[in-house]
Amino acid sequence: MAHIFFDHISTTPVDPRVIEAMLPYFGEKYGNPASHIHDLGQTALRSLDAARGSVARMVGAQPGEIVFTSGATEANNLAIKGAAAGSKDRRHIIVSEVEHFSVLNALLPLRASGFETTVLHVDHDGRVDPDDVRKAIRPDTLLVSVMHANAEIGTIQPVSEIGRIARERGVLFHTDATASAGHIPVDVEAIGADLLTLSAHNFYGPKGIGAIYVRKGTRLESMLDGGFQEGGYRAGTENVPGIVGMAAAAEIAMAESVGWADRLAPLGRQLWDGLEASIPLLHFTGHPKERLPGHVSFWVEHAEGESLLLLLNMQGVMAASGSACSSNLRGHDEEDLVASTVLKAIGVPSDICTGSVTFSMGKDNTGADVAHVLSVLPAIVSRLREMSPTWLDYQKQQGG
Amino acid sequence: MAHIFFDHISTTPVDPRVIEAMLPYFGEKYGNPASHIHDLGQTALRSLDAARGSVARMVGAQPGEIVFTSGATEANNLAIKGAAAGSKDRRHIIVSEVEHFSVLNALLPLRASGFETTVLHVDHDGRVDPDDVRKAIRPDTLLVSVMHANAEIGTIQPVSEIGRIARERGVLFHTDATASAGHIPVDVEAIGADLLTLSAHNFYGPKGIGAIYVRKGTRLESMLDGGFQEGGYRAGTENVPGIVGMAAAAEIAMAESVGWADRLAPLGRQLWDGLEASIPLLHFTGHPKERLPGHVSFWVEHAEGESLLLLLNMQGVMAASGSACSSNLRGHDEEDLVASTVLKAIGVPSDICTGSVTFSMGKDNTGADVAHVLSVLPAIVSRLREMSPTWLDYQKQQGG
Amino acid sequence: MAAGPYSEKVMEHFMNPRNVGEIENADGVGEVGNPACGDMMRLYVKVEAGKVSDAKFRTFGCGAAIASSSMLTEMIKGKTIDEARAITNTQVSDALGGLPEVKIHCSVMAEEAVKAALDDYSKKHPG
Amino acid sequence: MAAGPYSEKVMEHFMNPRNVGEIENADGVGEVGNPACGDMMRLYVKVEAGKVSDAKFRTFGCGAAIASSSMLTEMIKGKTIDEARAITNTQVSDALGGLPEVKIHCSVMAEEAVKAALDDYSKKHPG
Ligand SMILES: Cc1ncc(COP(=O)(O)O)c(C=O)c1O
Ligand SMILES: Cc1ncc(COP(=O)(O)O)c(C=O)c1O
Repeated sequence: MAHIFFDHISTTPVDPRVIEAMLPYFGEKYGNPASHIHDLGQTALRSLDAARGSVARMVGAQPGEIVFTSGATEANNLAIKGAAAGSKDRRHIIVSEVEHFSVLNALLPLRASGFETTVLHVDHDGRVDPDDVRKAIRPDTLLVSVMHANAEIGTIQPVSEIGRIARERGVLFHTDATASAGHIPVDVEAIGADLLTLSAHNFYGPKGIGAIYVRKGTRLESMLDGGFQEGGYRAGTENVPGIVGMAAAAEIAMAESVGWADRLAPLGRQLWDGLEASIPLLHFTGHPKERLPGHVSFWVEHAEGESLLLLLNMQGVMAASGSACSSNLRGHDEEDLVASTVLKAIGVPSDICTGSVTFSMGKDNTGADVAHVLSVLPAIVSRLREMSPTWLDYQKQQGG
Repeated sequence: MAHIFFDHISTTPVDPRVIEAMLPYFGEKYGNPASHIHDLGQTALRSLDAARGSVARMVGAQPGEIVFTSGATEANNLAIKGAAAGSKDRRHIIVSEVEHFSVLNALLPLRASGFETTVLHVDHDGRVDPDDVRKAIRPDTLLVSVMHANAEIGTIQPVSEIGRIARERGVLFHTDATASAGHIPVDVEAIGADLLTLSAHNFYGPKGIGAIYVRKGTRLESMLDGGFQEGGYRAGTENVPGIVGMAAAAEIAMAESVGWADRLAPLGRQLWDGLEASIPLLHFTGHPKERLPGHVSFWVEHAEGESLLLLLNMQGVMAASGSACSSNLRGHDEEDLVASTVLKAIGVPSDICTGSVTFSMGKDNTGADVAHVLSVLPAIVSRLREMSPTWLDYQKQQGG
Repeated sequence: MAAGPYSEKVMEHFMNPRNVGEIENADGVGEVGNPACGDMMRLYVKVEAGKVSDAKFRTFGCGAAIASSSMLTEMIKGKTIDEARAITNTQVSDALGGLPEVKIHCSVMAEEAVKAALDDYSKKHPG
Repeated sequence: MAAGPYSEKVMEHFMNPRNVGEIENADGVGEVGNPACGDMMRLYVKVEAGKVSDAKFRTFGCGAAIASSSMLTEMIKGKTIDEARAITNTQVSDALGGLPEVKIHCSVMAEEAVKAALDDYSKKHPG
């Protein structure tokens, strides 16, 4: 059977070169960098320094500005809560409505403790209007957080414009580059970011490791208190193999990601065109041009998203959906099934938005994968529609 | 040259069987458990469930009571801050003065927000008197946190007694089992713990992964907000390879750790006796009996700790020190050199406590390692003493 | 078979649903659910001699919704009206080898669909 | 050589410290530091014809303290009193190929030890 992974936005396979780089750090070079008085600790510490350099270079930062975390969720929480805890008087935060839950939900405890938040709307393509940021900034605004790229709909935000506005107004700018870093250029100077979130498992590195860029001089309180690690921003024994792996992934991305993007962008276009030609009542989501390469997202009328994914999986195609029904099969009750806030934000009608699909290609996908998906999806959609009472009604209506 | 790792308390090598268990989860079974709608995600989810079962079994808990974290520091922070955030009226916390910084420093923001804390003294052997816990409990006490075993001096605390007292008084009991789990029996029922901290890299598992046991029904607020992972206690894509590795390490420990302890306890005794016989003015720290197997800690007069470690390292022996000078060579100024709070707590005179050493053996150490250490350390101590003006004065004084 | 999030039985019914379609001039039709909630089921029944002689469905929904619909039609065929009415969501979900907690509502939808279809039958065939 | 936390030069002086010991009837002795602070240095100097003709030390302390002491004795030997007094901690640490930030105070201790020893010399040899 085919085995086509079109869900790179949820995670990516670790590159074999990354695995090779990490391996010695488990059983041989297993020292704790804090024990740098002896050889094993010293080796670990030096690897840590080197890795910090690689990750810094990936985003145009200084090594001392990179703080390793357990992943993007921690980095986003640290950016928001850490900046808030470090703030004296400014108690207003601006975010977009399409941020990841690790940004949106990090605001909840802050609101409870008196912070005010402005949640910016996005347009039909999922983009924030930089002018809205300008208008939302108040004298007491501490931070603007707008993501670089959205995982679900692929839209890239005008982060440089937003960064410039924040800078002009003396407001911190955080951008969540989880979905973009390693795939499209991410540069903290070009973006004008003071805080920037990175996640290794989203660019062929391991899970359980991420980083936050903290511009020198930015006030940020630690969330994890304890030992002396990570310049005081983040206590805890460093995940040395993970950090080494993240650095290896960063090096690979720096060398190769332009090539990946050059190949994936036309593949994405091919998939887009093929879907458009073969499936009626299909609606693409996200910005048509300003989007992640190889990322194609859409919803179809009269076919439910989870069913689409299950049938695709039976054909060896693994993809994601923003549909409610597939969101959290491990929850405890129906309330845990939350429809995508992103789809609502871009105005997909809620009574039919359940048929959403996100295809996200990775560096190892090929034109044959696209062809396979195009060969199976129309039949899958038809099959589900044939089963659906709403399709029947629609056709009768069309028939006159 | 010899290569003798006597610093297992700082970290341990990952067992080859653990590495083997983890490996497939990087490049092959790389799915995100949240994407459990397709095969790769489903495989990841099932592995996660199985791993949770193993870790739960290791400490006598139910799988649903295990929350994976990025390590012990996060688990300790979550225990303290999460319980505090979940508390309505109770705003008093009791800890011991020999807790790890990730417990002690987690109290700092709580104190700033109005919590009161009692820091219990320990006796000369580093033990908390359970009666002191009883006396310290107030009607508004929320939580008692006393570690299971201390890394620096090896002392095992009377946690079962403390747990019983906390239970009787309706107070939560947290114990940090970072240094003990996988080495001596840890059972949440026997201890009477409501919250218990675990760290994989301390028992031959990987760095970057730990867990907290949360007794069913315990009120604990999440620190990392975001997605639906870990029953709402801890958001963020799960570190699947790390979790699988931690589970493999737990399985190995369940099967073998009694054997390790049986072998290490007499090796530790051998080291202890040898040191006592060969080095004058050497003082052991920690409880002579109630201590981690294979853990020997001491301080010597007239020889500084960092120098001892450097010279040991030149002889292929890697160990740790609670000495100020070796605590944080990466700090920015002298103030970052903090002498061990533990040594102060047990009454080691501060003007000479700098010569402390912690030898912590692991499952792969042998009698030959002990013999080597005993063959090199006396000469190292003499060499440093010969260089020390204080030793000169001491000898003159003795000479009359 | 691929490792799905559902039991093998659910996947089997989802992949090969029984009795999909519609019954011309059905004796009763029941429609429950709402696409806005992610699923909607329309159940057609034929009643002969007080028994459900045929049943067909169309469902918009997730794997559990389609499998529950399929299983339900199998379960009610040949049953008396009272027996069919008495079918509970738990029986449907048990027959499917269990459903994830968050998907119990799909079996509830199936239970409600029978009742709706039989109510419709009663209304059309009073007495 | 093993990868230590220090430069090779520091480790070389730590492992093979020059001029350890004491000078009987030294012309000047300086003692600085305090074991409570982790390090203490005692420097002995012999002065002949206005120059430091010999220097020896004993130090209790970390690797950087011992290496700084050793390097210092090498640096002052043969220097005039004024030249020796003018030696700064930075010169000591530079000669060692640099010290970690938190260990700069060890080179300061060395600088202070010379001054103390030469002060002692001046006191004993007034005029
Ligand atoms: C008792 C104890 N608790 C917690 C920790 C913190 O562990 P980590 O740095 O792996 O987060 C340590 C580390 O040495 C420890 O000894
Ligand atoms: C844009 C964005 N930010 C943050 C996250 C959270 O990442 P993690 O779950 O790896 O912590 C995700 C995950 O999908 C994401 O898409």
